[in-house]
Amino acid sequence: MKLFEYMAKAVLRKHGIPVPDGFVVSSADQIRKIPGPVMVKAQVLIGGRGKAGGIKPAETVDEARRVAASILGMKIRGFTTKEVLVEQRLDVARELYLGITIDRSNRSLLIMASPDGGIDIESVPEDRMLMLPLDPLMGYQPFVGRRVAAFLGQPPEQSSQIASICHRLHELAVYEDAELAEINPLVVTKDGKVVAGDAKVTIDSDALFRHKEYENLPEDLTPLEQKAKQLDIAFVQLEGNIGVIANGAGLTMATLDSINMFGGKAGVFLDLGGTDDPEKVKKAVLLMAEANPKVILLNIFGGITKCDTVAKGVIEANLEKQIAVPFVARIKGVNEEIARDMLRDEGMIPASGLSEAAELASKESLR
Amino acid sequence: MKLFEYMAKAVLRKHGIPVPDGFVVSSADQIRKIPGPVMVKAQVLIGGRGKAGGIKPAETVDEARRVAASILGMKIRGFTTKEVLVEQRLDVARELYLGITIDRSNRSLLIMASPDGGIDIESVPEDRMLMLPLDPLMGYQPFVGRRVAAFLGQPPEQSSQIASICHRLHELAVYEDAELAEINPLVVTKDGKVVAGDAKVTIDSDALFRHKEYENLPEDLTPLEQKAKQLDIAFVQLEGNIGVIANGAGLTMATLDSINMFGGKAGVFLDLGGTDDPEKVKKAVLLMAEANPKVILLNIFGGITKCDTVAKGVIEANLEKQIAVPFVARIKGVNEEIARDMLRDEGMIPASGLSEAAELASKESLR
Amino acid sequence: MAVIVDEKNRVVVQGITGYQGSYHSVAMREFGTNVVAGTRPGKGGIEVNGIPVYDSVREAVELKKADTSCIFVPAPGCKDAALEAIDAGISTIVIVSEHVPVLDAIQIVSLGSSKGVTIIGPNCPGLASPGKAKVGILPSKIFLKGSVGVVSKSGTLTYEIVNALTERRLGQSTCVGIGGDRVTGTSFIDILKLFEKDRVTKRIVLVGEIGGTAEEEAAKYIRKNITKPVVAYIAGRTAPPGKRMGHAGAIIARGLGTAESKIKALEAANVKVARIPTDVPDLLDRE
Amino acid sequence: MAVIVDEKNRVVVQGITGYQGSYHSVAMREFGTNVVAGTRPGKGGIEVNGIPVYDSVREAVELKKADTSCIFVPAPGCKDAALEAIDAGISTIVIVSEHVPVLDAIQIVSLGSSKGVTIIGPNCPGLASPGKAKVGILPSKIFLKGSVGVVSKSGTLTYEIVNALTERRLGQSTCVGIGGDRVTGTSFIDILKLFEKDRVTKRIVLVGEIGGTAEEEAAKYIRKNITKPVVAYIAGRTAPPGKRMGHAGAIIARGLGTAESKIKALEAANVKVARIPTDVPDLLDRE
Repeated sequence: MKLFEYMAKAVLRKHGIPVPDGFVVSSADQIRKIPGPVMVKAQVLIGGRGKAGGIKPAETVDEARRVAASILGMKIRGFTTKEVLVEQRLDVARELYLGITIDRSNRSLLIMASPDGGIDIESVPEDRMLMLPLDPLMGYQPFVGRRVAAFLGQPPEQSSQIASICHRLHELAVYEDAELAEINPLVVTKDGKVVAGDAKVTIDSDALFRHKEYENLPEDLTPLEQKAKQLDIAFVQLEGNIGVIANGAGLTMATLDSINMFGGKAGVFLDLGGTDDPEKVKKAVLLMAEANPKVILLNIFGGITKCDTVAKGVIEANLEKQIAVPFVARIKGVNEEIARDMLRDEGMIPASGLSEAAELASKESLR
Repeated sequence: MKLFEYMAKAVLRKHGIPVPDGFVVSSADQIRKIPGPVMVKAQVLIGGRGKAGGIKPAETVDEARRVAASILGMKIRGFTTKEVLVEQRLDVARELYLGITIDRSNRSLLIMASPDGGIDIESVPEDRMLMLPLDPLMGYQPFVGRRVAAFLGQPPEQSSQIASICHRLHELAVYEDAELAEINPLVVTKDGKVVAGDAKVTIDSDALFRHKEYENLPEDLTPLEQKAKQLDIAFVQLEGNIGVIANGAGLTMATLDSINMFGGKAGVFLDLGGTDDPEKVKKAVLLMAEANPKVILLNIFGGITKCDTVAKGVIEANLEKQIAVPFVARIKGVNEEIARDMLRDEGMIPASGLSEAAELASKESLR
Repeated sequence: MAVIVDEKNRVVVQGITGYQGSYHSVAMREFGTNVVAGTRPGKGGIEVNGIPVYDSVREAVELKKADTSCIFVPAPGCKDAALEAIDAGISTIVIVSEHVPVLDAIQIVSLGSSKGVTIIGPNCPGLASPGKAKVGILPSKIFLKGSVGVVSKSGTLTYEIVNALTERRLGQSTCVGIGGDRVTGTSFIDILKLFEKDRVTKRIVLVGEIGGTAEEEAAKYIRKNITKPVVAYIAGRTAPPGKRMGHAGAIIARGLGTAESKIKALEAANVKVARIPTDVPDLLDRE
Repeated sequence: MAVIVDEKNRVVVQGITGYQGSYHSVAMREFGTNVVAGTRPGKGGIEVNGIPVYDSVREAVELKKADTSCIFVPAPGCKDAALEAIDAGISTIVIVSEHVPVLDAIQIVSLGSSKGVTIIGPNCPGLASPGKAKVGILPSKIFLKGSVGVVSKSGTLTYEIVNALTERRLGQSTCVGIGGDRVTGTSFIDILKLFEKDRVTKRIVLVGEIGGTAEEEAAKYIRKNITKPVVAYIAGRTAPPGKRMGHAGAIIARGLGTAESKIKALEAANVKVARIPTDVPDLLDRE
């Protein structure tokens, strides 16, 4: 789960990484005094805030209040600004980049560093970006920090600050189960301090069981997304009008691909994970009904459970909340014939294969 | 460096291992109140305190004071009792053993556990002692604690306490650089608690650079031992009358072996480590002079330094503090002939080989 | 000798007393797998479906000569379970458990590889060699003995494709679900290497997904080292860009990771890429 | 091919700017060792005795193809230095540094062994093959080229014995000081194995000390696997019982670790054991 900038910076501070002084407010009048010239920064979980006008300077308390009032409530790429961070403005001499994340290919943590920090970090040429996978058995060792600092090419005094920040960033990733911890820019100030100008931290949601402190953090979820999250169902809103329910990420994506082949367009999709638990299917159907798609396509590949049992769950959901839109259902596995008959009797459109189901749903959606 | 019991228990407590309530005093009148029935335990860095009368029960404050007064100042196997630990008496149901130390052969930490804790732990038969080397790359994992607890065969409630203590004992060893951390007995009380009855903790003296907190702990050293320690010279007091100075543990022991072959007996010996630094040799000679041996035998195998330079250091020491006893000197390496002549001129007895030196020193010592 | 496991492997099921562990230990046995033991700390001494349960993997190894483990232990205990198996000398570990923290997966995988242990998963359906053995949760009914090797990141999508193959009488030699988590013990390349060597396997199906660069790396490997025909399907051509991708993801990926990039790389390696899963048997038939 | 190192090894000296590092890098070079680089973080770019100094081992590997390291870095930085060398792909590491914390040694040694890196030491004099190369601090003058392999836990005592051999014209093939610390990367057995295989080595001298059970383990190994004659000396017959030994030590040792136990084990393996160092050449002459 992504942390807001101010939370990410609190985590950095907890691990001894210098961040600017600052505080977060949800209304302009909460600003009482400021630590000199400040930046007022919209707290939204999306990039491009600066370009969207979500980051502005202020010199006085009054100005800070005015600026904060103008940013609070602002919509930035679909996200509403509910809080702003009021933060000491840094006297920037240089902007560097430092991050740590998961390296899938090397199956390890990966430290990334560049002397060219700032907004265009994604387009930095490869030779200006150090990508340093950490041997998991060795963990972080001082020589890693020395190497990173050498790559960033700062004078000795800043190099030792950088090596120390690098060490602490690794510690942060390990202790907080951060799958991403990124400092961009890592600012060298005119008086020679190295400070985190902005920070992105994403906590591995699979590790929340050992990080209760992150469990109830605010997330920018719609009511339906919230419900899906509680049911441990992946919920994604797309452009189309076919509501897709499937079990397993791969099968869900394959269902979208198949719909697309037949000219349909998926809207909301729900991925139950690899399960064919009838209760979970039922809840997903009820949830989907709330999302108001034009057609619903259910694609369940049965593993443990028998198809008729899964079909029974679907029918129960339909009883609980009459589903008025066409409902194409494909349930694969043991007793699939029985399931198909049950669904047909209920006025649903049974399909036996994935292609057939996709074709039927697409047709219905294009009517 | 060995910690006194009360310090060892403080370290255990710091890492979350239950220990009895208690306090340490250096005079009986410091005892103001006691937590119910207590044991009064001599704080000396040697085993066999109980048999020597250094551990006694007390029921009241008055009795505790009387007992403490009788133990304070007591000589136990050569060590004077300067402090006593006054500690809540445990209601013992069972005595177990749990320890962690270095496993030389496996090059790892080693957990040791036995259901037969108590004073005779060294004679527990092998099949009653679990010896569990920990894979250094894997570190401690919960399955280790389960295995230890299973071996100790206690009911589930105690087993989970034991597994947790095992975990914390490993943490202690790693965080404190303990080369030995031993709980004997690990007491199961009549009300089902698992508590450290006694504890031995030895901190790896090579790791003190990262444990400043242990640097100035009281150690039971004589003034000469203290001086040797400051010079980073190993000082050992033996029964004989030949004072041996050599460089390197192996060479020092070989020198003792050689002396023994020729009928001599080593007294104090000083091991300079693998160095032939003339300044260190000089200081060792001065130190040895203070120890009053009947004969001094110097055996230096030169690596970096030239023999005449080392000889010069010896002669300077002799000038500084006239050494009245026979001084057999063997310095091996470059320019050894020159060194020999220098030493002879100074009235010392030069030797060219180890055997010759040992023979000469032994003869002198037997006069 | 099948790929990775066959009927001679002696399997211990870690977490056998749970619903999944209990159900699948029977399903595996019925498939032909030699399930010799289960574990559940504190439950040693009982039996589950006639399979003896021990407190520790070590006992299963010492008393039942287990050499392979299938882990159903929930995520919080999964690292402990896997390291216990490695420590006990198990040589092949299939981790079915899902939602394993990625740093735990990194530790499991790196320790396993330093000890020469084969680790499949986490969050994987396991593997099956029809007529020999399966270790994991793949539905037994979908398989047909044959000569197609299937390797996949996915769970249910794998079943979908294997099922489609079976309906077309395209039997399978071995099907390996390597798991879709970001860090897994076994990669496409590891399995491709085994399929290339395996005398039973004649053709290969590779099922990938958008995200990461494993498919691109596999394509590069196929081009250089695989002589057997390969058909692929990449799920997610029409999926929205992944939500996980921040700056760091984009820096690492540098344009890789999309369906287009993967399909292009595979086609450059002479791999036929299906547009939808049901095309896979058609393409394979033409090879 | 000598044992472990010869004149072809390309040595980087870690901590070359210190007194020891500087002195011994020249001494090694004069002995015939191919010293290609030194390191000292922050001092990259300078030269020490004509040897280029880099900030990191990685640079020494990349620019000078170093494959062997000799570490003089003081104990607090020794673990970092050794792991840096392992990470940079160095395949043989000699750690001269003394007073390395035992937990650091454990980590260095276990990581090294998981990566197939040969680690000698810590707290060791290193090794020398007269006429070929030496890596470490053994005094060059004491050696004579020949066919006696020497392996020892000790530093100066090794010099004493090698010197005694040389005085009797008993030249050495290779002399390895494995270090006397409780945890070292290379054991007696590792070196005995190499001596047995080495065609130059005809006879072996083993120098042990009281404490630990390495000599007993070596004796067991010699009995089963070594065909070449072995002469041993165990220092400490008359030494007082070690101060380190508490209960735990006694439990582990179970009667082993004393001079008597070691001598008995070695004699049972048909090894002649000298009473004092100067007896070693005599016993060897009789073999």
